[in-house]
Amino acid sequence: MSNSTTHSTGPTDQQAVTPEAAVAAPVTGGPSGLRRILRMLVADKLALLSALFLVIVILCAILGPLFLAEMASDTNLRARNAPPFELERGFAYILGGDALGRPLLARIVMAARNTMLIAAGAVAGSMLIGSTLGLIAGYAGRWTGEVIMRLADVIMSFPSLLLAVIVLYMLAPSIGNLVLVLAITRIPIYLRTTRAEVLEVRKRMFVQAATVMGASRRRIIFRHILPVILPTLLTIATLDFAFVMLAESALSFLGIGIQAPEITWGLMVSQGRAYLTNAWWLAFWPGLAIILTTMSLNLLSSWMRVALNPTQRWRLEIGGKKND
Amino acid sequence: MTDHLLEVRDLSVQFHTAQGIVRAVNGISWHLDRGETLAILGESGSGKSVSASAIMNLIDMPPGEITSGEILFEGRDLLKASDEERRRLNGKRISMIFQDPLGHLNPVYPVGWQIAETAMAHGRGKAEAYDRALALMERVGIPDARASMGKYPHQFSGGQRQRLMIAMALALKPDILIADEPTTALDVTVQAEVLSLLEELQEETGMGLLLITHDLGVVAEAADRAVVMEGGLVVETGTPRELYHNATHPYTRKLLAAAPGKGAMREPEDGPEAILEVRDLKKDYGGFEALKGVSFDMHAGETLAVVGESGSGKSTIARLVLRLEEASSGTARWKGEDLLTKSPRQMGKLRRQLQMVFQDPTQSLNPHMSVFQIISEAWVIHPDILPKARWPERVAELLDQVGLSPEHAKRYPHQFSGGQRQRIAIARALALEPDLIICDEAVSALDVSIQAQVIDLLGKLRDELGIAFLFIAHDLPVVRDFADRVLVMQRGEIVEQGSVRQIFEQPCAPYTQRLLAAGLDSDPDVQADRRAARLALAGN
Amino acid sequence: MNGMLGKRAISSLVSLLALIVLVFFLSRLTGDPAALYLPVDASEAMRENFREIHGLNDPVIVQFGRYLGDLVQLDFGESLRKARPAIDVVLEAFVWTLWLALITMTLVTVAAIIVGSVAAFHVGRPFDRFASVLSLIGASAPDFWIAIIGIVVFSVSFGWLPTSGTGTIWHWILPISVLFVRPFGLILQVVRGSMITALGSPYVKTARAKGVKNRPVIFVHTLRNAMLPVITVIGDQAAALLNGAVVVETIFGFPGVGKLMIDSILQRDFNVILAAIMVTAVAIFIMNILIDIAYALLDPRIRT
Amino acid sequence: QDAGVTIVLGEEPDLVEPCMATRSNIGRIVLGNISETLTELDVRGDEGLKPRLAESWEMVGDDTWRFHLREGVTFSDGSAFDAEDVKHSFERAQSDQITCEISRYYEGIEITPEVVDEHTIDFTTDPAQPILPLLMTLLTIVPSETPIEFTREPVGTGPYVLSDWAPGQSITLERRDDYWGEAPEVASANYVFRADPSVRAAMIATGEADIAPSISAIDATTEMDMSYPNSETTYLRIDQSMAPLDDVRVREALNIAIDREAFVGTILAEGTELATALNVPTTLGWNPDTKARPYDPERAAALLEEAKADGVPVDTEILLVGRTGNFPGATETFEAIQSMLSDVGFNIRLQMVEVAEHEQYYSKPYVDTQPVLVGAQHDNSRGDPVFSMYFKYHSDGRQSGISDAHADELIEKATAATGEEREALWSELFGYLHDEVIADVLLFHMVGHARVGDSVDFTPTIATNSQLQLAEIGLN
Ligand SMILES: Nc1ncnc2c1ncn2[C@@H]1O[C@H](COP(=O)(O)OP(=O)(O)OP(=O)(O)O)[C@@H](O)[C@H]1O
Ligand SMILES: Nc1ncnc2c1ncn2[C@@H]1O[C@H](COP(=O)(O)OP(=O)(O)OP(=O)(O)O)[C@@H](O)[C@H]1O
Ligand SMILES: [Mg+2]
Ligand SMILES: [Mg+2]
Repeated sequence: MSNSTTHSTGPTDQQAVTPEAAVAAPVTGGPSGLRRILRMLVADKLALLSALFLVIVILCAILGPLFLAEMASDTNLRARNAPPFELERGFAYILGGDALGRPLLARIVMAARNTMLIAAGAVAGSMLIGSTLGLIAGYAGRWTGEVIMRLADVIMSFPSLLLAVIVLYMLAPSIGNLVLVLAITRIPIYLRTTRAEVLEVRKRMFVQAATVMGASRRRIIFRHILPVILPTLLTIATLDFAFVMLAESALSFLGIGIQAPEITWGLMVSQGRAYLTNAWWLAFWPGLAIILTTMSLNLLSSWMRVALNPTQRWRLEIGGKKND
Repeated sequence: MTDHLLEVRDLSVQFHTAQGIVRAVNGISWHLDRGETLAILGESGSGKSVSASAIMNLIDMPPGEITSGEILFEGRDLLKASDEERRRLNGKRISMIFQDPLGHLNPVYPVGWQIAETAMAHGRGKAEAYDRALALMERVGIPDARASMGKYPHQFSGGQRQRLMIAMALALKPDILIADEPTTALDVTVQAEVLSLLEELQEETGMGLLLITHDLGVVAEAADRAVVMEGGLVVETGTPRELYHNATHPYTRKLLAAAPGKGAMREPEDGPEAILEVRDLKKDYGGFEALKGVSFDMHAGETLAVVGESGSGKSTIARLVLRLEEASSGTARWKGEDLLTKSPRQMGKLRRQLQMVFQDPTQSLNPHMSVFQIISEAWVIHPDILPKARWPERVAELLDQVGLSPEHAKRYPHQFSGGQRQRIAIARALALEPDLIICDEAVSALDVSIQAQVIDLLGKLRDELGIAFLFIAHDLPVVRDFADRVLVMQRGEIVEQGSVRQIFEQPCAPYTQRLLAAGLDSDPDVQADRRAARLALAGN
Repeated sequence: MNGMLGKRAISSLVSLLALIVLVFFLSRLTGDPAALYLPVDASEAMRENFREIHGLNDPVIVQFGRYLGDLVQLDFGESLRKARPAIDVVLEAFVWTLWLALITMTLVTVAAIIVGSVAAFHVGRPFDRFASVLSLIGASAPDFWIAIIGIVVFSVSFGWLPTSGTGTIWHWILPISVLFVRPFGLILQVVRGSMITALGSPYVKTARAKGVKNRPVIFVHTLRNAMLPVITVIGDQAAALLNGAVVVETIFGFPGVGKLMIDSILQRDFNVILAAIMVTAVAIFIMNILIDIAYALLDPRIRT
Repeated sequence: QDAGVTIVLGEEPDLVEPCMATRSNIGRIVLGNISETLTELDVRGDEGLKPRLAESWEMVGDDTWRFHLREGVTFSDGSAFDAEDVKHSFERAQSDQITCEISRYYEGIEITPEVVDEHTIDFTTDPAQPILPLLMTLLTIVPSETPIEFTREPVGTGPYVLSDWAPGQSITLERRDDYWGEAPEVASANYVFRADPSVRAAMIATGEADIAPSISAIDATTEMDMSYPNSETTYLRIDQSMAPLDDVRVREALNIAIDREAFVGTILAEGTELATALNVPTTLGWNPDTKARPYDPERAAALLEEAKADGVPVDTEILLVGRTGNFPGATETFEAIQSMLSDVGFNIRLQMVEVAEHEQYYSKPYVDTQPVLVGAQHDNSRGDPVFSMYFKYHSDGRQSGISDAHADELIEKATAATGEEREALWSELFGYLHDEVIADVLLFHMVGHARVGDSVDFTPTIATNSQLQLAEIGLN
């Protein structure tokens, strides 16, 4: 309350002249564009931290392989399963060494690229295809909708592992093919979520209003329906990030996914599995990287959900003033 | 002093927005006594609904903030009471009828349950609550009340929803009823019934009624005292009679002067051929015939008013013609082509010529879009209308024309008052420069001064650009001022149609006669006489 | 409604057929089961004999015709490896999976909805933050971590629960707890998000104006409006469980369909793969029909 | 009841079919418990081949072996054991209506069983089969009534009978009262299946199970844990038909570029031995004169240089194929090998694959687009190299990387020989392959780890990989 001007000033001259403007006239000017987004980000400390973390991850993904490739693949059996937090082997070993004595920190940084490529590729791919199909199924005619939904049923009951075996057996295990497999298996969730929401949202009055204005289907779908559904899709997508990374790990474990000497966090987790009870750090750090990434994405998507929603945005805009 | 039932002292409310702080209410004070009706009149957006919400503890805080004041209920300051205490008062001791019924009814529950819930929330048995709900629905004139209890909000007409809200608020016979524009969507006959229902309740229980309205006739008919608000301030108080005859504040005077129904009636010119010919239009909702074969013509540049009973199918006509729903049978020829058989693609091309202002403005505005985006969407869809560089200018112009200010362009729909939203919807329809605008209760939420301004604007557009209006309204004085011809509807049928003069001066159908007789006059004296006569009639 | 169900059943049958065709032909592109079934030092003659016995030498299309022919007589073929009718093997396992899925999803649904709704109501407050972060950790942690840590802590250290296996009710606790974590996190997040939006709706104000208590405002008025995406995600997670909870089954020695499916796929035991897919597909189809019915029940506006 | 043990295995057998007992998960349950064989290889002492259902055997004629069967033996279904049963068991295993795995050991030999009398049976072979009694350690005997299809209710002469099989959950064996031999101490055995080695270990720790025959070396840290040679040999099979692997210097370089000692006690368990042959030292003819080549990266690099100077394309990319989960630490092992080989100048690409794909590289026809090293394991605990040599080193062997006339000849001769001659021939072959041909990159003889609970007394042996006789378990 501290910063509000006192109420006792009563009506000003201006208000008397143009009463309408008086109520509406902003007392302070609002910033716009990027500044405003940043300010909203700063208003949510957790989201800010998340964003910073993700920036670091992305930097690792871009730069890691350039600088650390050597270090991350140099075996050194003397540092085998070196415990974490010991600095005598150098900073790279701060998180410990793996079963071949390679510094875990370097490997995690190194693995960020593959991991992000796979996870982002699979999640973005499935979300894009899934929600597009869902929009079509929800908005198009009965027949198209029915066909798409049954297709979703088929994908949903097609075991992802079988798909992986088929694709990776016939097309060799590469990152691209892995992304393909993971993306296909995740399509139904986006498809079904989108369609269900479209069925409801398309009945809303503002959609009808847009129809009356002559808006094309595409416009109605993307401008009016999608923004309502997007937050939910984003929530699912961010959690799917974790799912995809772990699914990839499971495939590696079964011998069908990405395999050494390539590295991903998932692969590191699956390799560390055998050592869980003796050298926990082998699986722990890459697992933690997965958790932190997912969590950051999710907190950021929570933030976005608020920032994108005009009726919620005040939570961020008045930020520090009053929070609950 | 403290024996006022409800007293508001020096109440101020403000909202934080991206553009800064909006002061919605600036230190208002008034009081309400037992059995009394206090009308709050005022400009659209002057803080009437916000102050009512403050009483009900319904302002979202933040972004809202009550910066000063007291709300004394039976001497206790509600602002200091705990949430639980206030919850216990809400619905039972203090009730509210919301301005925008569609949004305020829960879309996924049957209305019967929603009405009964008020009683159940305060510890009444289920059977009792449902009985009461049924009785109330009958009282507010919902047809086939028993069956309607199981229906959902979207299956009712605008006016019916409003009556459902009223029933919900009355369920527990509260001590205070806050009615925010309770009759905006009601035709005058139903409006009269509702007002007399409220009056009966007042007599029976001593209920204090806070009546927020812009309808001077309603004030004249029902209010004991009135408060006039402007720009978040109370500018004048007094009895309706005092205000009507000796208003001192310039705004009050402006308001009274703007009361409709006094101008000259328009004479329809014969000549231009029909642009819209509706023939034998029917609509069937699972056995219920909402439209039973409606036929009429519209000419270019003409205003055809549709008046009639609430629930008689007025909005349905609009929805069918615009293909928001499919007609059961019939034709609607637009410039010779049947709209009802067009493919969505063909229809898309025609849409630019036919626009609509929806009855529920709130729901028809996309909550994710700013006002600027909402209005300029027309030009995004039809890029040939206006080059992008001119959009800001034109948005500002349109906002100005409907009585809003250009700064509003940055705000989002939920940050506006009911009347303001309605004006945004009007501005959006105008942005397209269509040939026909269907206005479904398009000015019903506006105070008379703004209403006059908007009607003026529409009239000018009609005269200059030859835009035709299908003007669905229940407000007879406005219809009288604005329309060329009038259709009168009842129970899905057109009972009478003719020129304004003919309808207003020589009504033939009994329903039309009743409708006209139930009309309210903004002069409290005139209204008092009519009322006396009516009571005398009832007494016999 | 009956008409709709009928139509849906037929179109689901078509999907099932498509699924069978797809799986049948695609899976046969993934290598020769004889090579996997027989030891590496088995001779070509033995392999040939194996293929002959199991009809793998015929053209694939002939094999498919024979399979369909048997299928209409409800004969799902024999498991290559187990020398038993494939459907018996699958049904045995599926019962376990079904129970596991049912119990887990019931618990998850109830818990996620309650916690998610309450978190949405207190958005930004400590409860919300706590619930979110905790559930997110759960949802993104590798499930074998949770499983192994569970065993180490509750079985080995405290000796409260059996490490693994089946038999008593205690044997179910660890597997269910491990399965619980991920869907709980996911559904909780979806509930929370959806509820935050719904709680801002005007009808919530109406309810409060009526004096409805917080609990029914959340769980009656708002929740139902927020349920559409939630139900979809519940369905997705349930489908994942019906397809088998591989890690849990592997670690806890739970005889469900997930491990069976993996083993059959890795060993190219085609008949078991097909039977397992059909059984789970039918379950998933039925579930999806129920979900679509639930949509209509929840939201009257979708009904038409 | 009280004398029951619970044994936790890594996977549930698909079948409990006696004629499939060479599969280790079946063998551990069936061999010596439900079903018995005519002869048995002593793995605890050094008695060599011991009688079991056959009391004695001898050669009658050049190509005929005669077995004298034990009398008074009954099957668990009550029927008496006689020569007809042996004949039927053999024919059943050979039948082309089912795919019995043990039949592969009789491949390429014409064997005709002939019942002499109730307790005597002759096996006539073409060509002569000097190790037929050894082969008889594999033939599980079933009653003559057993149909020629896979059974789920195995009947045998062993001390135990299968009493319950809850698919996916457990298999229970119950001690028989009418067993011909000494009654074992353990009254019943309950087999349960857990795929995760650490769970198996935990189950012993919590007392839920008594014996876990194979746990991970990483978990083998307590007093309950015992290591045993598990008869598996890890090696890299070289396909010598492709350059540069056709050059012996390159093959030698491969062998000395790997610091095998560095693996032992780190990635691989303590007790792992460096291999100089595909077979373990206890095998007949194993050659003590072959010595593991010492780690010498400089020399390896020099050899490569030398070969390069002679125009050998040593820079060609060589594909190293490993199988995930082949043994604990497989991936790490292959990664380390790759890195060691790269260090001396090889151009190695590592690819880890699953079983089905591995099989494509492992067996003929080989990939011919690129030189390939296939990492694999071979297991032969049967005491005679014949079970290995033809497949792995004969020109026609399905997994042979070499095509060498001398090796072919030695293999053929040794297979037909008996006694010391046989031993000498094998020995020569081992030496020839290792020292001259440098047929493959031999790595390790592996060890397995078992965890045994306090309540039982059991010591694992080299045979524990393929069988687990309950009679050898004592109770504390
Ligand atoms: N959430 C909000 N954020 C910002 N401004 C708001 C918000 N809610 C209302 N306002 C502003 O407060 C003022 C008062 O609104 P209120 O709804 O009380 O008007 P009203 O008098 O009821 O008008 P009407 O007759 O049109 O309904 C308006 O100018 C409106 O724009
Ligand atoms: N979706 C629906 N399902 C069933 N009945 C409906 C539906 N929509 C409208 N109705 C019914 O059709 C009738 C006509 O509705 P309509 O909205 O056209 O009334 P109206 O004339 O616009 O009334 P008002 O002035 O109250 O808005 C009403 O009785 C209403 O109950
Ligand atoms: Mg208002
Ligand atoms: Mg209407």
